Amino acid sequence: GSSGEDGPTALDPDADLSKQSIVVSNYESYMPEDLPARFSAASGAQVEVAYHASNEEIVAKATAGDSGIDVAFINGVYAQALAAQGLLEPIDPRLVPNLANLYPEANTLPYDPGNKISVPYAWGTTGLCYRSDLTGYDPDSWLDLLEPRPEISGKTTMVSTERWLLLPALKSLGFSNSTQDEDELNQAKEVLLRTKPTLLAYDDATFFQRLVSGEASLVQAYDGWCNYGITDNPDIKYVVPKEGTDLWVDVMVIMKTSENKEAAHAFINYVLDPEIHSWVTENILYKSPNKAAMDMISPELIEQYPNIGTTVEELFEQEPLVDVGDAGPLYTRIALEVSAAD
Amino acid sequence: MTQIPEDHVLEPTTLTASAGAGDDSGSAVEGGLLEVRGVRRAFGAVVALDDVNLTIRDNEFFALLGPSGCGKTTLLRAIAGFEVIDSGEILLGGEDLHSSPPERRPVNLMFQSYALFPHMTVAKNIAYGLERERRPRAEVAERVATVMAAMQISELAKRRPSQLSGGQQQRVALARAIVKRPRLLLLDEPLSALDRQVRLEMRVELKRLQHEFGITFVMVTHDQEEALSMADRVAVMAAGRVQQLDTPVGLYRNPANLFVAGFVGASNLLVGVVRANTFDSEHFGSLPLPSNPKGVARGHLVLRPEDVRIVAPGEGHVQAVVSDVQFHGAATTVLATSSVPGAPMLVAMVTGLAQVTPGDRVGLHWDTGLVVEDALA
Amino acid sequence: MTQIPEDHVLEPTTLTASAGAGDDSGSAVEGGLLEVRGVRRAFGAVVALDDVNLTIRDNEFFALLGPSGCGKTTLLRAIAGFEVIDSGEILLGGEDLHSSPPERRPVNLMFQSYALFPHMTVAKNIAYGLERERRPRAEVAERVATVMAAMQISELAKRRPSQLSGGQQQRVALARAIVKRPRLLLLDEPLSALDRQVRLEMRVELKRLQHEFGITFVMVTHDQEEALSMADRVAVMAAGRVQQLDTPVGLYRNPANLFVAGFVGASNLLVGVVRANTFDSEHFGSLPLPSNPKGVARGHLVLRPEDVRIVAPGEGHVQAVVSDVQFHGAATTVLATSSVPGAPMLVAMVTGLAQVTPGDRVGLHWDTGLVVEDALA
Amino acid sequence: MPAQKAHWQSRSRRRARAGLLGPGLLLMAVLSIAPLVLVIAYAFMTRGRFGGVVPGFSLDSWARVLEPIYLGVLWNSIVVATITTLLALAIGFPVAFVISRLPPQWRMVALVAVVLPFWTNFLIRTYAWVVLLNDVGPMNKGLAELGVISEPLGLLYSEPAVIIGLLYSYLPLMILPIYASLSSSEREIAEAASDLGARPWRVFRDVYIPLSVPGIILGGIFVFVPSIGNFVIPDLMGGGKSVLLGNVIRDQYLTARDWPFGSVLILVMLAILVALFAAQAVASRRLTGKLTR
Amino acid sequence: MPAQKAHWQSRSRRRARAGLLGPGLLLMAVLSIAPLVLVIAYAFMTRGRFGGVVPGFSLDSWARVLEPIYLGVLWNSIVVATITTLLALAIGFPVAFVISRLPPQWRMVALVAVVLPFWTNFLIRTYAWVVLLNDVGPMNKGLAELGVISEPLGLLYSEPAVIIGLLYSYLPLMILPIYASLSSSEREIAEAASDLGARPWRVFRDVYIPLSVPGIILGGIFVFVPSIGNFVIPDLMGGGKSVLLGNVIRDQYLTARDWPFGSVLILVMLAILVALFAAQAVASRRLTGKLTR
Ligand SMILES: Nc1ncnc2c1ncn2[C@@H]1O[C@H](COP(=O)(O)OP(=O)(O)OP(=O)(O)O)[C@@H](O)[C@H]1O
Ligand SMILES: Nc1ncnc2c1ncn2[C@@H]1O[C@H](COP(=O)(O)OP(=O)(O)OP(=O)(O)O)[C@@H](O)[C@H]1O
Ligand SMILES: [Mg+2]
Ligand SMILES: [Mg+2]
Repeated sequence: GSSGEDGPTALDPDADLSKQSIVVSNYESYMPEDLPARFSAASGAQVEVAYHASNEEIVAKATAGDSGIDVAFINGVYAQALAAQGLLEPIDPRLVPNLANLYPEANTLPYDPGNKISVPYAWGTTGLCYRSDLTGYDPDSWLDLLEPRPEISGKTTMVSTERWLLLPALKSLGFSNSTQDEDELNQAKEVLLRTKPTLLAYDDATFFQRLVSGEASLVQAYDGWCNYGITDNPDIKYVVPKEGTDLWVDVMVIMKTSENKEAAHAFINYVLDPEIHSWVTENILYKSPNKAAMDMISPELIEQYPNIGTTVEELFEQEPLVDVGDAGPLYTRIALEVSAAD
Repeated sequence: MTQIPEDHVLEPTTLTASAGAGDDSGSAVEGGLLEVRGVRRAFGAVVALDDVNLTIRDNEFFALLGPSGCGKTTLLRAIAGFEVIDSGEILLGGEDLHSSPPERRPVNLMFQSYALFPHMTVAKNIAYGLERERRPRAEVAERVATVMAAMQISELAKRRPSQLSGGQQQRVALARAIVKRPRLLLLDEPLSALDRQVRLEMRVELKRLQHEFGITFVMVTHDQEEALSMADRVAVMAAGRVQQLDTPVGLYRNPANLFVAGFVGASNLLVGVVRANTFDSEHFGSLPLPSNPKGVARGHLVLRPEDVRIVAPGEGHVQAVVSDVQFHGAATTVLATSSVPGAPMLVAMVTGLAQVTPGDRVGLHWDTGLVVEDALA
Repeated sequence: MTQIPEDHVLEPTTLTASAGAGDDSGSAVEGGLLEVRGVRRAFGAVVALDDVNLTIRDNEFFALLGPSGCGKTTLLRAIAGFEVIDSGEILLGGEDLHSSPPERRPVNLMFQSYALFPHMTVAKNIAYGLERERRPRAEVAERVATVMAAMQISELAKRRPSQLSGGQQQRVALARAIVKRPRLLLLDEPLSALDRQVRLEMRVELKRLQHEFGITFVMVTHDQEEALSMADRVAVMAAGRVQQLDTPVGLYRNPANLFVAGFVGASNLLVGVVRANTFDSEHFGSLPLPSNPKGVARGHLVLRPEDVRIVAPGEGHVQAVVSDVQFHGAATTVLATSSVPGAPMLVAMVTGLAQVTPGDRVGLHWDTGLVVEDALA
Repeated sequence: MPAQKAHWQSRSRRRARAGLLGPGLLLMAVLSIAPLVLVIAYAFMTRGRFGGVVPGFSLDSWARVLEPIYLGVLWNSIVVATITTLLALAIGFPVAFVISRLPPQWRMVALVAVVLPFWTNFLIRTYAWVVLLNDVGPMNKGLAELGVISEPLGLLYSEPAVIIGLLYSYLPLMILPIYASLSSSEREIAEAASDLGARPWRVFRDVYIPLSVPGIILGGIFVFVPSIGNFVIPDLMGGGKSVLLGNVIRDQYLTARDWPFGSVLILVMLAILVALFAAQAVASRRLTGKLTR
Repeated sequence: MPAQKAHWQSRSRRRARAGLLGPGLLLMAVLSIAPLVLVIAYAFMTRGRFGGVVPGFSLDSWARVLEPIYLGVLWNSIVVATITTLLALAIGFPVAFVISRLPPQWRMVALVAVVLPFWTNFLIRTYAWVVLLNDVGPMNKGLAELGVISEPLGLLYSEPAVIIGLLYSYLPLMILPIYASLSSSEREIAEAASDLGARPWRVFRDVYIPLSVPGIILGGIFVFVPSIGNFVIPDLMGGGKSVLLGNVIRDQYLTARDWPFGSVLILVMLAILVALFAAQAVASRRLTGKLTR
C-alpha cells in the first residue's frame, strides 16, 4: 500500500516525557555512544538503542509491519521510499523548534522538500580517497578509478552497493546519478564491466583500512569514511571528481507505528541543538546540515579533515540522490551482472 | 570285537508311552500355558514361519530343535512381541497376546545376539529388569548378586559388555533374562558359547529355576543331547513348520518322518520298499523289518548307530569293511562301507574304545529299526 | 542291567603313545609351522594371556579348548595380528610375525562375533578376500560358488547379513575365511550356532580342506567331542596358560592335572591320599589304584563314567543308590549317591537305555583310573 | 620384545597412514592455527583510532572484559544459547526419533522435509518470521479476528523472539546428528529393554537417549555455538534490544573498530565454550560410560 | 487376525508415542511449514513498488529465473558449493578418521581443537583471513622476505578465495558427523577386512568409507547447503567479484525489494537441493546397500 495520506496524529506538546520510552535505531558508531543517555537525562524519556547494518534492513522491517522502532537514522532516498508507503510519521515542526538551526538549503532537498517526513542529520559526497604517497599523483576524475593507470591497477576498490556502484560510471558518462533510462544504465554497465578486471575488490566498509595498510592506493569512498583513514595516515586525501558526484543526506525519521511520538520528536529536536550536533559532528567526522552546529566546529578539525570544511554551496553543486522507483530492479540487475561477470 | 549286550533292546512301555505323547503334538490341549495357533510370518519372499501350531504346558521345560534358518528365532521373537505376525494367534494362559506390548507380557527373551546394553555395566544390565518392576533396592542387589554367582560372573560386575569374552557375554545375557523369573522364559541358544563344564552347571541352574519358581522354559538349542536330556518335550521344526512335538524318547525312538529321524540323533537311513514283514533295501536286499506300527507303505528304514552291532565277518545282516574309527571319549564311532556300489556308509557306535581298525572286515547286525515316511509335515 | 563288556579296556599301545606325545606340549619343536613363545597380554588388570607357549605343526588340525574367558580369542587375535602382545613372540615358518601387518600374514581368522561386512551381500562378503588377492573374476566366482554350496548357503547369496539367521551368519563367516585357503586358518568357535547335522557336514568339509589344500587349522571350540574327534592335537587352556598340549586320546586318558581331567570328558573326581598301591579316598575308604605312572603323591583319583560299571548291590568298590537316569540318545547316564555323608555323586555311563531306575540300589565297579596333580600349570 | 625390530603398527603402517591422511591433516592444521594466532596477537595490542591495531603490548583490553556491561552480555548470551539448545533438543529429539523409526524408504523424504526450511536463505527466513509475528502481522490479526486475543501478543522484539529465531535457524543442526546416531543404534538393544519391562518412555530414557548421546552432543555444539555468536537474529528479531556476545564482538570489529578488545572477547568466548564443552563431555561420559573397545 | 482386536503396536502404543513425541512434532510442523507457505505465496504475487508484495496472482517472476544471468549464477553457485564440499570431505575425512582412532581420552581434546576456529565469530574469522592473505599482509610479506616470491600471490578476491572462506567456515560441519559415524562403527569389521588381505587404503575404501556414509551425507548437506546460500564470504573474501545464489536472493529481498522474485529463487534453490539430495541418497544407497533391518 502507498496511500500515506493518513495525516498527522494529534500530538500533545506538553506530554510528560518521563512516562515515554523510545527505541532509536542507528548504525553503530554513527552517533556518540552517550548521546541517548544525555537525552534521557535532559528530557526524562527512556531510550533504547538498536543498531542496523543497512538502510535495507530498516526498510524491510518497516515494510514487514511493526518494526518496534520509534526513530530511525536512514538515507534520505530510503526515507522517501518509506514515506511513499505511508510508513513514516510526518514531522510536527512545533515539536522540533531546532529545525531553525538547519541551513536553509537543507529544507529543499528533493527526496523530501520542506522536511515534512524527515530531518537531516548528516550529509556529504561520494568521491575518491587515495594515498598520495602511493599514487604519486593527485587524481581528480572518475576515470582515474574507472580506467586506472597501470601502476595502480589492481590497487583500487569500488563500493558495491548498487546506487553508488553505478554512480562513477553514470557521472563519467555525463548522466544523472538517479537516471531511470535503461539505455544510460546499460552504457554505465559496459563501463563497469571494463573496470572490473582492474579492481582489487568491491568494498563497502573497510576501504579506508586498505588504504592505511597499503593494500589499496585509490578507493571510491564516502567523505566521512575517508576521514577515518586520514586519522591514521595523513597522506590520505579526499577529492570530489570533476565530473561531479552525488549529494547524499542521512536523516532521522519517526515511524508511523511509534507509540511515543512526543518523545521521538524531542529526541530529534535534542540532536539538532547546536551544542549537541557539533559534538556529534566532531565525533563521527561527517558534516552536519546544521548551520549553528557547523559554525561551532574548530578550525583545527577542518585543517585535519579538509572535506568537513566543504561549504554548502560546494555541496549543492552536486546532484542530490533520489529514489529511482520502478528502475530499482534494473539497478539491482546491473549490479548483479557486473559482480557476476568473469 | 565289541559285543553289544543282547538285553539292550527297547522296553515296550517306553515305546508306547512316547508314541502316545507324540500324538498331541500339533493340536491345542486345554491347560496349555502358551498356545501358538497357525502363526505365519514372512520376510518378503522368505517364509520364516508357516502355520506354526504348538502348545506349551505350564511349568514345562520345552526345547525347540531345528536346522539353522528354520524359524526358531522368529518364533521366539513373535512370542515375546517383537515380530508382527502375518496371521495366526498367540495365547498366553488363554489370553490373546495380540494387544499386549512386549513390556506387559510376562515373558522374557534371551536374544541369540545377546543385545546387552553397551552403556551399562554387567551388574546394571542384570539389574535392569528388576528395577523396571520397582523392586526394593536391597532385593535387586541380592537377586543380582545371587544370579551372578550362579552364572559365575561375579568378578565381572563392574565391566562393560565390550570388555567381556564371548562366553562371558552370553552368561550376562542369560543372567539378565532369568533374574526376572517370568512365567515364561524364552532362551535362544543360551549356552552355545560355553564350555561343557559351565554348560552343565548352567543346565542344573535352569532346572532348579524351573522347579523352584515354576518357570516355564522354551529353549532353542542346537545341542541335541541338551534338548533330549533337559526337555520335558521337544518340538522339531523345519522350513517354518513344526515337524514333531514329543517327549525326547518318543522323538528319538518314534520319529514322525524321515527328517526328524535324520535330525534327532545319528541314523543309518536305508532307502527301499516296505513289504509285509521285510524291508527290501535298494542296496542290501531284503532285511528283517522289526516294527512298523504306523503301517508306513513308502519310506526309509532308520537304524540308530547304537543299535548296530559289530559281529564277526559273515554274520549279521550286512557285510562291510571298516573305513574309519572315530574316538569321542566315552564312545567310539565305527564307519563301515559295504562293497555294494552306491550303498551308503553304515555307522555303528560302541562304548569306550573300539576293537576294530580301518580295513577290518566285519558283519553288521541289528534287532531294532523303524520305517518312517519321507515327506515333511 | 547293562553289562559293559570285559574286553573294553585300554590297549597298552594307545596309552603309551599318548603319554609320549604329551611330553612335547609346551616346549618348541623344530618343524613347527607356528610357534608361540612366552606370549603375554593383559587388559589393564586382567591378564588374558600369561606366558603362552605352543607349537603348531604344518598341516595339523589343532584344537584350542578351555573354559570361557581363558584367553582363546585373545590368542587367536594375537596370531592374526590384532592384539599387540605385551611380551613374547609369535613365529610363522620360523619368521617373527612381529613386523608384518595382518593383511600380509598368510593367516585368516574367523571372528567369534563373525564381523561380517554389513554393507555387502553374502556373496560379496565371501569374495572379498579373493578379490584382495587379485584373482581372476572367473576364479573368484567359481570358488565363491563352490564354498557357498559346501556351506549350504547358496540361496542366500544376494542377502545382506542383517537378513540372515544366526547360524546362517556363522556359515557366511566360515565361508569367508576358508575360501582364502591360507596356510594357517584360525577358527573361533566356527560351528557353535549350527545344528548337529550341518555341523557334521561342516566338519567333513574342514577335514577335506585340510587334506586337499594342506591348510593348517587352529580351531577354538567348546564342543569337546568336536575337538577330540577332529583334532590331531589339542591344547587345553585355563587362566591364560596352556595346561596341556596332547593328542585327544592322550588328553583323555592321561590328563596332566586335575583341571584337564575335569575339563576333558566327564569324570568322577575323588579326593584322597595316594599310597603305595591304593588310594585312600576321603569318602569311600581304601580303593585299588590301577595306575600312577607319573608317581603323583598328592592328587585326585579320576574315574571316567564309561569306566564305571553298574553291578549288583554288594558287589564292586562302592555301594550307592541311583538318584537320576538321564537319557542322551545313544547313551544313558546314571547318577548314583552313596550313603557316606558329603560324598560326591558318582556318574556311570551305559550304552543305550539303562536298566535301572532312580531308587535302585547298585554297586559300582571300575578297573581303570588315574591319579592327577591338583595344581594348575 | 627385541627393541630393534619394528612392530608392524609402527613404521611402515605409519608411513602408509601419513600418505593417506597427511595432506588433509596438514591443511587442517594451517586452517586451524593461523587465524587463532592472529586473534591472540591482536588481543595484546592497542587499538588504532579508526580500526586496526597499533603494535605494542597492552593488557588494557583484558581489563575491560570484567566491566559489568560485558559480563552481563556474556551471561545473557549463555542463557539464551542454553535455552535455545534445550528447546532444540526437546523438539529435535522426537523428530529425529520418529524419522529413524520410519520405514527406510520414507526416511529420506522426511529428512528432506525437515531440512527444507533451513535451506531458505537465512535473512529471508528471518524476515519471514518478522512478517508473520509482528503486532500487525497475519498471526496477531488472525488471532484477534478469531477473538482469541484482544491485544497484540507482542511476540517480536523480545528475548523469546530471539530464541525462536535462533531455534528456527539451527534446529536442523540438532535433528540430523541425532537422527544419524539413532539410526545406527541396534534395534535389538531397545527390544531387550522393553522385553525386560521398560515402558516406551523408559526405553527412550534408558536406551535411545544414552545411545544417541554422541549425536546429542554434536547437535548441542552445532546449536549452542552459532547461537552464542549470532548477531543478525538479535538485530532483526530482537529489535536490537537483546544483545548477544556475537553482536558485541561484531561491533567491536566493525563499528567500534576496537580489534584488540574484539579479539579479547573472542578468546573469552572460546574459553567459555571449551569449558562448557569439557563439562558436558565429562557429564556425558558419566551417562554413557567409557565406551572403550 | 480378528479385525476388531487392536494390535499392541496400534492404539495404546500410538497414544503413548503421541504423548511423548507430539508436542515436539507439532512445533516442528509449525516451524517448518509456516515460513515455507509464506515464501510459496509470495512467489505468485506481484512486487510492491517499495518492497513487499501486492496481492494478485502472477507468474512473471517464474519466467525471469530462466534468464541467462540467473542460470549462470545458479550454475556457478553449484560449482563452488560442490568444490567446497568435496574439499571439505577430502580434508575432513582424514581428520575425523584420525580423531576416531585416538585413545578415548584424547578424542575430545582433538575434537575441541578442530572445532575451535569455527567458534570464532563468522565475520571476524573472515576478516582474519583477509588480513592474513592480502597482498601486503604477513603471509605475502613473509614469503617475499624469505625470497620465496617476488610478486604478491594475489590470494584474495578471487573464486578460490571464496572457496577457501567457505571451506574454512563449514569444515567442522563435515568433520563432526563423519567422526560420529566412524566412532560408532565396529572395529572388528575393519579388522576382518585387513585379515582378508586388504591394505590400509583398501580398508579405508571398503569399510570405513561405506560405513561412514551416513556421516558423509550429513556432512555434505551441512557444507553444501550453507555454501550455496552464503552471501557474506563472496563479498568479503571474493571482493564482491563473484556472486553466489545467496547474494542474489538477498539483493532481491533487500535492495531490489522484489520479494516475489526472491521467493521464486528460494524455491528454485530448494528444488535443486532436493534433487541433488535425492540423487545423492540413491547413489549412497547403491554404495552401502539397503541397511534394512
Ligand atoms: N577389552 C577388555 N578389557 C578387559 N578385559 C578383557 C577385554 N577383552 C577381553 N578381556 C578379558 O580377557 C579374558 C580373555 O578373553 P578372551 O576373549 O580371550 O576369552 P575366550 O577364551 O575367548 O572366552 P570365550 O570362550 O568366552 O569366548 C577374559 O577374562 C575377558 O574378560
Ligand atoms: N530380515 C530378514 N529378511 C529376510 N529373511 C530373513 C530376515 N530375518 C530372517 N530371515 C530368514 O528367515 C528364516 C528364519 O530365520 P530365524 O532367525 O528364525 O532362523 P533360526 O531358526 O533362528 O536359525 P538359526 O538357528 O541359524 O539361528 C531364515 O531363513 C532367515 O534367513
Ligand atoms: Mg536363531
Ligand atoms: Mg572367545
